[in-house]
Amino acid sequence: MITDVLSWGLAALSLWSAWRVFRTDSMMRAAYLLLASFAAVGALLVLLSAEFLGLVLVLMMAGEMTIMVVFMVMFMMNPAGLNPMTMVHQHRAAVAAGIVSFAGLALVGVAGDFPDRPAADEVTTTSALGFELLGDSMLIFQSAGVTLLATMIGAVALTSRGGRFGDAHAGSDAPALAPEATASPAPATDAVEEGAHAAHEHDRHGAEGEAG
Amino acid sequence: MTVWAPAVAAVGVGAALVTGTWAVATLDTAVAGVVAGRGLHLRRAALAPLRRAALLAGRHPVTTERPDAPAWVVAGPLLLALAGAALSALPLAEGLAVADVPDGLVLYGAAMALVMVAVFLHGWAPNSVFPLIGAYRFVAQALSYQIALFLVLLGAALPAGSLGLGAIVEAQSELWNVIRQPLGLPLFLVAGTALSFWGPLALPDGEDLAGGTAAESSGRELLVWRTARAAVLVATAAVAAACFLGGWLGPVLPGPVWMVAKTLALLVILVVPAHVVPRVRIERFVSFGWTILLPLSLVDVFAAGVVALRTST
Amino acid sequence: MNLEALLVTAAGLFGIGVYGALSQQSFVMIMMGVELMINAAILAGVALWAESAAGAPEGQMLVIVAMTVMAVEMAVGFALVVAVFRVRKADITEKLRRLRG
Amino acid sequence: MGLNSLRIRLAGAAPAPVFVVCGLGGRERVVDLYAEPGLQVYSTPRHAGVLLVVGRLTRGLVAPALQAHDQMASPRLVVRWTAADGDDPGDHGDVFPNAVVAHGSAAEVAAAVAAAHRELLAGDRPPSAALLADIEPAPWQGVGPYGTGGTGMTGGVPFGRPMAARAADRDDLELDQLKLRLGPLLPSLPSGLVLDVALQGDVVQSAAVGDNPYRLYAGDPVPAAPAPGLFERACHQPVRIAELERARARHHLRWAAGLARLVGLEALGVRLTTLSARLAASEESAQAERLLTRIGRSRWVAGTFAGGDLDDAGLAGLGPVARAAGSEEDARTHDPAYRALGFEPVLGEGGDTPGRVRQRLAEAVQALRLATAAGDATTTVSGVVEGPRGRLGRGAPPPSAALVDLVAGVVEGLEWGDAVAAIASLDLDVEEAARHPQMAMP
Repeated sequence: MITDVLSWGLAALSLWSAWRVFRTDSMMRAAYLLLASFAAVGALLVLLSAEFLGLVLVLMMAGEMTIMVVFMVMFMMNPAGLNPMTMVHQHRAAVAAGIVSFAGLALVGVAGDFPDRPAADEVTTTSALGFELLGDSMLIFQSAGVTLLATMIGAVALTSRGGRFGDAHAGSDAPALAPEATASPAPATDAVEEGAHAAHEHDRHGAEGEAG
Repeated sequence: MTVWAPAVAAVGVGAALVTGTWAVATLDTAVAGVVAGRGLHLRRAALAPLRRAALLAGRHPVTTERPDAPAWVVAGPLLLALAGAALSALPLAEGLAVADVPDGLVLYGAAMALVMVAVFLHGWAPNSVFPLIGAYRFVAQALSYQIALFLVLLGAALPAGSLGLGAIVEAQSELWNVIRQPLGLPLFLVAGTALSFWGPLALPDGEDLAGGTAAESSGRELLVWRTARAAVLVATAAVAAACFLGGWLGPVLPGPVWMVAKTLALLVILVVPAHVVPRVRIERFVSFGWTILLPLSLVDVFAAGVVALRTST
Repeated sequence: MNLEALLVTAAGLFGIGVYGALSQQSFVMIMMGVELMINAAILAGVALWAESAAGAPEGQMLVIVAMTVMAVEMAVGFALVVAVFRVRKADITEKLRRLRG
Repeated sequence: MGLNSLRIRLAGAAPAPVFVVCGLGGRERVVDLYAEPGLQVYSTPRHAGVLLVVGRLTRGLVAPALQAHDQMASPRLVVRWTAADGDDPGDHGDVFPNAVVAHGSAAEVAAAVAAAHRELLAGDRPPSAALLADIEPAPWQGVGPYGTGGTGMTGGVPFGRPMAARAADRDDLELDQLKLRLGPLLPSLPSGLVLDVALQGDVVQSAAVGDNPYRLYAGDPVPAAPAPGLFERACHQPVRIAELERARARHHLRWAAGLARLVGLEALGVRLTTLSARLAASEESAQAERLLTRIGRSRWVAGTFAGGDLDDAGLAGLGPVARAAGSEEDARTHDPAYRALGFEPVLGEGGDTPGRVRQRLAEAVQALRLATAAGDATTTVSGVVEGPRGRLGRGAPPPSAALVDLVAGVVEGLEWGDAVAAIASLDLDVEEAARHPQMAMP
């Protein structure tokens, strides 16, 4: 009973916050609303007795969404949304596509004939997953790991300055302040660090700071 | 009983949070007094946190120009709730936990990953420069310690063959993890100090930023934020006590006493550096995190794996 | 909550994700739409696993793969955003008329 | 009611939370405040409940002080620590009409502040009301299709302030630059320093020193010249070397206390300040010597500070700053009395922030040793004296004037924490710079 109410609430929360993601002007709110949507889904997973997956989803998305905020602030001209703005294109087509895909999938969900075989309550899902990961699905697990490694290398190669066999090799000299002042180009920085050291725009400077 | 269980649990966690943060503040004041050359006045130190709290509780918060009000309201309570969630998975004695879930360690991990969100919200919300810089610093800091923190905890879970904190404690009945994995506890304490942004690693709330993410906080809001920071430190110490010092295990005295004593001892270790070790530069910490902390925690987890394999076969 | 309701929720998340990915101009917002779609996939996967596949561990495996996809998408996406920004100073799709570097 | 009165009693026993406004002639007194057990000095007015104005509130400080006042959480209170001998006509302290006026030693003022604060909490004293009008500082001016006031989405000044502009950065990404004015009340900068910085993330891209808030405007009454300090007196009359060197050590100790606070070691700062007051006693002197040696020798200095390089060109007369960078000049080498003591200047700890920190710590230790060794020897008068900040002499510009000019160059390219430490390592006194007739400030 309590579980039911909770699940309906979580489902509603995940949908509502997902919708608000594209309806807010503030980039920070957009990213953290998405995180709220993920957290609600994560809680739903926990209720569906996939505790490990649910918690890992939250664990992953917390970091990911924060990095997303940092990127938003880095690249957007108006990250706090203090200026009203609309940054959409092909709006009607997008709405139509969204509705169509929802309708199609929902139809499958409602009309589809899925066998009714609920998981037994005493199943220890986490250890079962562990044996699966390092047993039958070892190859998939390893491939995922290799894919992630390749992604890391690729991301570093893409984000480092220059590229295509030039520039980015320049070692670990401290980068100069102005790019033209560098005798040797700056070292590679990966996406994560760049996000962390990101310069920010904040279109309304903190006049309220204690700086006086 | 089942109806009342959540209420009892909430009261338990709340009591742990309140006494824990009070203990942290008392220790902090006492150590500060000794370092300042004013001597050790335990009674005064024990009263000081209550006095400061009473002072802050009576102030009406002032706001800034166009803050992100919802974020500001959420940040402090969120951090406190996360510390509470972490504490709820901790067993005080055998079977005596609010929620000794089988994935307790993952629950702790998820809660501690969300700390980054709470701190970022707190720095972003006031629409002011220094808090925002503090928020950015914490993102850089969090990315540097986080992987190491989780790896070290995984190492502690290996001998138990379980992610439940109760099982992890029980697996230490013969040998505490602090001896079995000598790297584990020191690495966890460093990462935990960074996670609680305390003392030398209080970079997001640093003095050079005039208080960092808390620079624009006042009154009750500030009180909640300071309490929440101390609560995270308590959660760190308690998890370290459970994962590395054998939790409730110990001779003669009852289990909960051992758990509390070990947590307090670790709190002393965490609090003293705040008054003896100067602030670390963020750049230095980030490179330390990626080049020393992370490789060492990998070594730790591999060594723990080898030991676990040898003992199980 | 029964299986149908969970699947409809997932469909709703997917629909919103499609809308976001198609309508937004900013690169990062587009990525948010894609993330939402993967979120929907994860929810549907776990729902089917729990209600219809009797908790077979392969179902969880599928979700782990979906999470990997999400991580890869994020990393590559951000790397591309940085690379494009470095060359073109562009942060929205409208500024990229050509795809050639 | 019972609970509330308990809360008030508890709160009244807490140290009074203070934010300090350092006015003209207040610098040394402010340092003492940090060591008062009855006060807790905070680095932001938002944490404080008492605004403590020390010395003369000059015209340039009025606006920032009012702003800081209104940023304090209510109930709040203003205390002015003025000179004992009556009115200073140049003091704009009367902008705070209900201020409590206190004078005397730091301990006396701390007691007055604590008493007034207790009265405030008990409701016996009316809280200070907001002094500035609560209006939108930069009202909305948006027009046009996007409401931004200009063409496109980035143009215009929607809030009366320009949107952040992109500028080249070291990652070659051209992200936005944040231009700010910091100071004069920011406690992590020397009191009174106004810094206009362009920040990218927390890297200082460029900096310029702003208007000196201590400078006098036409018509401002000239403050009574402060009693000449020991170093000024030493320019034209012999003084005891022991006394002079103890004063030097005392100065460096108090500087180190500020630095300790900056790196989060507030308690150590209190210890150093307390020691500085008791250097005449041999026991405390030895204690200070041990403490300073330990700090200087430890790896902390190298780990806590970085950057802030200065080459030794253009540092003439800047004492420790110049000697850290490798210059050998020290007015004491020309004094036969010092030569008789075997004096040799401490040299070349390094021209960057950690080097300057080590240099000052080493010079403080050296000063303490000289003071012990000197006995009754007195200095030889030559018109020039080596002060703690650099060379002092009749008619010569004070070292701080030149030090202020170094600030912009030294912080460029540093991360904010390093920039603050680099400025602190220069040990400049903005007020001293303002006293210089040519006003070396831009």
